[in-house]
Amino acid sequence: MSGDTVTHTTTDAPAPDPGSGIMAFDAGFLAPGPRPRRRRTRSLWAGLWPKLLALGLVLLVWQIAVWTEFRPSYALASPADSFAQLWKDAGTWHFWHSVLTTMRRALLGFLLSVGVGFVVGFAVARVKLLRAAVGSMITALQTMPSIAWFPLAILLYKLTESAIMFVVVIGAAPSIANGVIAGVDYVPPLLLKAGRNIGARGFQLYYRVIAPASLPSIVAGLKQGWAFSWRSLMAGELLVSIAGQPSLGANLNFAREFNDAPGLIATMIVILVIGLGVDTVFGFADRAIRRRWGITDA
Amino acid sequence: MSGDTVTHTTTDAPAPDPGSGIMAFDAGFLAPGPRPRRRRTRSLWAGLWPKLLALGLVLLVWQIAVWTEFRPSYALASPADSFAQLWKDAGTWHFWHSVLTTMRRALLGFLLSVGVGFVVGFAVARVKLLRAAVGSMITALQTMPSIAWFPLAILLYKLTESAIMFVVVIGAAPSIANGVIAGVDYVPPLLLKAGRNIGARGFQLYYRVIAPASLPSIVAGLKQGWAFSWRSLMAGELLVSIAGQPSLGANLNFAREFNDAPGLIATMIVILVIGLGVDTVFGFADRAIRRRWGITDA
Amino acid sequence: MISIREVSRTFGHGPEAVTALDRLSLDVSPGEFVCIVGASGCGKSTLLSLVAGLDTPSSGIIEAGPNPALMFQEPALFPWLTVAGNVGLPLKLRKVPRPAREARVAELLATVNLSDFAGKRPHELSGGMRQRVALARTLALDSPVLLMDEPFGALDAMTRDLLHDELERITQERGLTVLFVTHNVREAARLGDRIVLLSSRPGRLKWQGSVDIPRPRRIDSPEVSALAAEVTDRLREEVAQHVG
Amino acid sequence: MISIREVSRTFGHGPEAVTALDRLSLDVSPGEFVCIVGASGCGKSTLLSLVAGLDTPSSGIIEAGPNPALMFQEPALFPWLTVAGNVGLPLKLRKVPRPAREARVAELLATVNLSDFAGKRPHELSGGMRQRVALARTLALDSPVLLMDEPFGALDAMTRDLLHDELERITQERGLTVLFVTHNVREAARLGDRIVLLSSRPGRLKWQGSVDIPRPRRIDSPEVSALAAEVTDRLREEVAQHVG
Amino acid sequence: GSSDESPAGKTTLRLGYFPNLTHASAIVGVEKGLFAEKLGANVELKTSTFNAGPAAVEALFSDAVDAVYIGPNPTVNAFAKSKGEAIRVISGSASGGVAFVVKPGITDPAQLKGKKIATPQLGNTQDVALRFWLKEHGLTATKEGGGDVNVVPQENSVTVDAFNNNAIDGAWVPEPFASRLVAAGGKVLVDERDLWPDKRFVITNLVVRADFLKKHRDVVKNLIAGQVAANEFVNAHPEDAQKAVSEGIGKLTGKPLDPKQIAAAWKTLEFTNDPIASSLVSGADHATAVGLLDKTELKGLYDLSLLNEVLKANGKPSVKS
Ligand SMILES: Nc1ncnc2c1ncn2[C@@H]1O[C@H](COP(=O)(O)OP(=O)(O)OP(=O)(O)O)[C@@H](O)[C@H]1O
Ligand SMILES: Nc1ncnc2c1ncn2[C@@H]1O[C@H](COP(=O)(O)OP(=O)(O)OP(=O)(O)O)[C@@H](O)[C@H]1O
Ligand SMILES: [Mg+2]
Ligand SMILES: [Mg+2]
Repeated sequence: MSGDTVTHTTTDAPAPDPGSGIMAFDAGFLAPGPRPRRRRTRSLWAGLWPKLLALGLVLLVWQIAVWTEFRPSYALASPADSFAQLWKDAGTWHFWHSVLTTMRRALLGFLLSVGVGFVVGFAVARVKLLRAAVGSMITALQTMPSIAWFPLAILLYKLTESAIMFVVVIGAAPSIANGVIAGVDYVPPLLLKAGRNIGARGFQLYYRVIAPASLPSIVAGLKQGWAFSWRSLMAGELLVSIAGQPSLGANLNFAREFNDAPGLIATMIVILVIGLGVDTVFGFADRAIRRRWGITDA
Repeated sequence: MSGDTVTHTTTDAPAPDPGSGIMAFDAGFLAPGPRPRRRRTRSLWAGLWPKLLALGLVLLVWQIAVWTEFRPSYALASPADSFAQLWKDAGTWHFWHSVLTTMRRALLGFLLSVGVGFVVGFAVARVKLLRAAVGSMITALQTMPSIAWFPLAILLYKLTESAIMFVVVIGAAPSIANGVIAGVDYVPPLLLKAGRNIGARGFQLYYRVIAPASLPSIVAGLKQGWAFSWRSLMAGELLVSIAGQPSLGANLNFAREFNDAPGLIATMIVILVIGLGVDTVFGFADRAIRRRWGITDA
Repeated sequence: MISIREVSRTFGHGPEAVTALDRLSLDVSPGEFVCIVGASGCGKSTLLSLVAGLDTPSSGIIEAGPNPALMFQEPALFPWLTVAGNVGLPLKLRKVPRPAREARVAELLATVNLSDFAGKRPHELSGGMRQRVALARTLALDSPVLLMDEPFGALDAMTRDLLHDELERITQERGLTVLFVTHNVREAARLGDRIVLLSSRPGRLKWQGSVDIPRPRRIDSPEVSALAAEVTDRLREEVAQHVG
Repeated sequence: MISIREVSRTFGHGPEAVTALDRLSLDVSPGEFVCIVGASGCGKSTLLSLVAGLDTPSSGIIEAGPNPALMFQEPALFPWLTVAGNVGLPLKLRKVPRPAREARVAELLATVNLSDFAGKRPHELSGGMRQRVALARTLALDSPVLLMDEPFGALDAMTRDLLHDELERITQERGLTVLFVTHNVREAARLGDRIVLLSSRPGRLKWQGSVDIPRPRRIDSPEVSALAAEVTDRLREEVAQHVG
Repeated sequence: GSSDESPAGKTTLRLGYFPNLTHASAIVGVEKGLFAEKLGANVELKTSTFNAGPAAVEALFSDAVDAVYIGPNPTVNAFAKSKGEAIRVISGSASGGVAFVVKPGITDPAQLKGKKIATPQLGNTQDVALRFWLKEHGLTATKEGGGDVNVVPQENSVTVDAFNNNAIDGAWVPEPFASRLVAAGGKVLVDERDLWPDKRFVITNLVVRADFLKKHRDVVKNLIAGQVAANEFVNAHPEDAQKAVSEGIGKLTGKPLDPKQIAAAWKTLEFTNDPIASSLVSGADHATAVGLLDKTELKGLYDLSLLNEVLKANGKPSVKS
């Protein structure tokens, strides 16, 4: 038989490693085999080392830029300085207080945005009149920069947490609503018909058929919504510094105001780490959906 | 026959009006009938009046707030003042120059972001190693506020247009990449298998099968990416005011710096109108896809 | 129970338009089992969709009982639910209490011989298994009117024979009205009280005849074979006019 | 041409695991037409997927010619392409120049009797039409090995007979090697050089026999009927062990 | 608003300021409890910090604060935008603290031709001062950034980055940015004090909402007393004051300010209760002259009667508007 003949040989077990939920369009994806449990730690490591490598590369490029001194040290902070700063910060109450305050606001703001986004999204997707009236407004609102809302926020809520929440919600809810609308719009008509035929009407049709069917798109919208809410929050925290409530947004701005390069980078690292953490949560949700729907067998 | 018996009666033509691409989960959606051409203008009007109504309502609430004088006029600009300001602005060269400069930057920045986002998105979705290394970094990067990148932008590009573009691309590309990744991840495995079997390999598999199959999610990602790029641009335009180049971002900031409430609202209206225009373009793309895929028969 | 009067359905406009059904009239009396046969693309699925109220005719009037249960040509299962979840959903929507629901689901899954697969998801099933889950889900609706679109198309002969018996038992017991689309003329002769033959595009009523073979019938009985041969001849005649 | 040696395929792990194929061995010589019959869920689709290289066996060795063409049990058409686009895609991927491609697509669409629907999209077709488009797309691959999973399951008897003739002509002309899954035992007897019967879960080779009826055959010829009856008996025996 | 009497008969005074060197009076007054002391037990002091003038003015307009320390620019804006209704300047706070810092090679105005010079914001006091100074030295500069010298208005922190990266050649900025540019290798070409009579010009003043002033003159008077006391402390104990400022900013931002930087900038600042009305008015006139501001009527902006009462009680010379 010639060389380009397809030959599939496998002995027990060592099927292609699905690599902790990572999908690839090679035989490994299309033909997953059994994955023994005892490989857990090995696959954890398999998922970790590329991240560490990427991190190492970034640090290396950065350090080289510092070594070559193509910019003076006050213009370009070194990794050592930045991490020293981070380490120092991490020892202060102020730092943890900032992180907690901001995380609390982020979660609350995100939840509010999700609530508003879902209601608006489903309402617009469902009610013809609303869609015609405000459908195209949603993307337009999304493009409005946070600072444009500051006067209105202060007008409505004075210098309170609510003003910050207002900025966050108005920044993130449209994005989530858009995810919901996109999801609802792309529900396969066959599933809709099937749902209607088996007796799902009105709210039930939404709850039992349309919502689960649009879950992938909704999760994607939530992810984008998180990014919007976080960025709006960073802006909103500049709006009001409530007495005794330090925050990451304020820290970021102060570091910038003071041209404190190591401090700025230290805060950026904190933001990145939180972002990575949140992405992990979304990653789990995403993979759970994919596994249940049989889109990956990992 | 009892009252709750299903009866479907129709004489020629007057099938439920699909209402200019608007979907609803009533019989109108599931059972579209023929739509005569001569109804074009009527359906245009049907799509327009709810928008005008919504606009009218917003204006009414605003005007009532002004009439009740719950805040003095310098804190809460009246619609009349704001539109007068807009009208005055619209007569100036400065205004149109700003709009053109910003639109040019927005388009260029968006195109760059799309390029970067697509390359990164497909690369991460395809290459296991890259996904493990930088996959979760994308959402984390998305949450980084634009101002955090200013020092780096200046370091790399001084005070040039490129610095603005850098801020825009780093703000929008992750969002587009996420849309691409979500799309690729949810390509139905059956279509993938079919593509492979009919001889699509490597790039061809991407170009002929995966990309079109993930188009809906990609368009959703582009929409979110546009919002991100626009907001990043508004921030980036504060970074650099290039000689003789007024811009909307600078105008917005200027209005705020001078607590010029009517000016601020006028600029917001311009941003909203541009946003509406862009949404219309995305709406066309979206509806074209839906129609071709048979997700709506409108 | 089902009354179809001068019903037409055209897809698209202008020169591209396809007329799937053309002034079709048909009545099905309560408890009757009507089998529809016809060439591929003649409008059978369109007709069932219209009767189920999921599509609106371009012209004409359709009356059907409340909530006719439609078994689609494709399985149309919900990928996010398990087999048991899919079968149980119509019951859940009717607010059947949990113990009763679980008992009913178990019974239905036993009927379609899939008890072992209650916890699996649709993507883990074979084509024929999915079709059987869809059958169970349709039966779970407990509707007096059953509309079935090639319900046994993906099944092997044996499983099909068993399900023929089951279906016959259920329809007889509950006096269900059935509109049954099939490509298998023997199947039509085995199950139907009446066989309706549709013409090729546009779908018109070409011929119909009642099946006078006494029940219980067997699919390989000489009477069924003879009737099937007769209907096949008529069908062949019809299709021959269009193809080739 | 196709060699399957001691192939097993198990889905899932632990107590939930389902063994679809269990140490199955089968050889198909070049130009041979082998029909596979077996109960629903016995592992036929899994086998074709393995032979096509879209899945990897848990154990065992499979060898097949280069790029076997697989016609899936579902149509698996690309919704964003028209009928002509779907059929033409394999040609495009092989870089067949445009005029040749268009001619070939037209010819294939004529073969499956869908010339009028070249410009339609999959969602505008009936179930049987989609299946025929899938058939045309598979034939467009021009592979020496054809793997077909119930290719005519959604077609009426007449259209099916016509396509039987077409398929026989094509395979004979080009000396194709075919692995053909069907539930219709008559169809197997009409088309196959050999019939292979798989046992129910886990799929094992239960019985095989060559078909010695001279070609051209007719599906309603007494020889075909007799052989079909014989295979049906064996199948019935097999299924009876599992069901009821 | 919360400025109304609460059931207990307590008035709340909401005071805003920036965590910034030029707001040293406010920071010291808060840190050392001087405001609280002067306001007495019947008034509750609530403080908020802003990071720039516009937000502070938004808060004033929206009845979210009652009094704020702000620079001359937002002061004029707030007054003009509200057609003289919203605010009154009731006291000065600080003067000086602005410098024109350039790259070391530049020693003469003529060398500025073709150079890029940053200012904090188009039309603000520093921007106007630069343009006016350039005009006096025979150099042109257009609003759009053209002319002999390219004036680029941008955020101060961006200016420092841009200076570090040689993207600009100098900047006319307030403290602490001027010091920071010097630390980055810049050289002071002009100390703005040298351009003004008595080397004094306003950089921070205390502003109150007009209706709050009308309703609670006594409270405002006590606030002014606190401000006077704060400045007295600042001038009497510069070391202590600098420490208090460093700590006060540290509390708000998480990072105490570098004492050396404070000390360097401190020298260029003067803390005075005189709002130096003349400098504000002539600043506005200059702005009109270089075509950056419509003629604004500033009559009624100052209400210094309470300040003078306080000063008199303390045996200090009075100020005039
Ligand atoms: N949504 C649609 N848009 C356009 N044309 C359609 C649509 N649905 C069906 N058709 C057309 O209507 C005709 C009848 O389709 P239908 O699905 O009812 O056929 P069928 O009798 O069920 O065929 P089969 O036996 O192949 O399933 C076909 O020609 C098809 O192309
Ligand atoms: N992806 C999968 N995950 C888990 N189990 C699977 C998967 N694919 C198939 N199976 C199981 O393997 C068995 C064989 O499936 P297969 O699709 O090969 O059957 P088949 O012979 O084609 O049946 P049919 O005639 O109904 O199409 C079934 O029991 C099915 O549940
Ligand atoms: Mg059909
Ligand atoms: Mg199968």
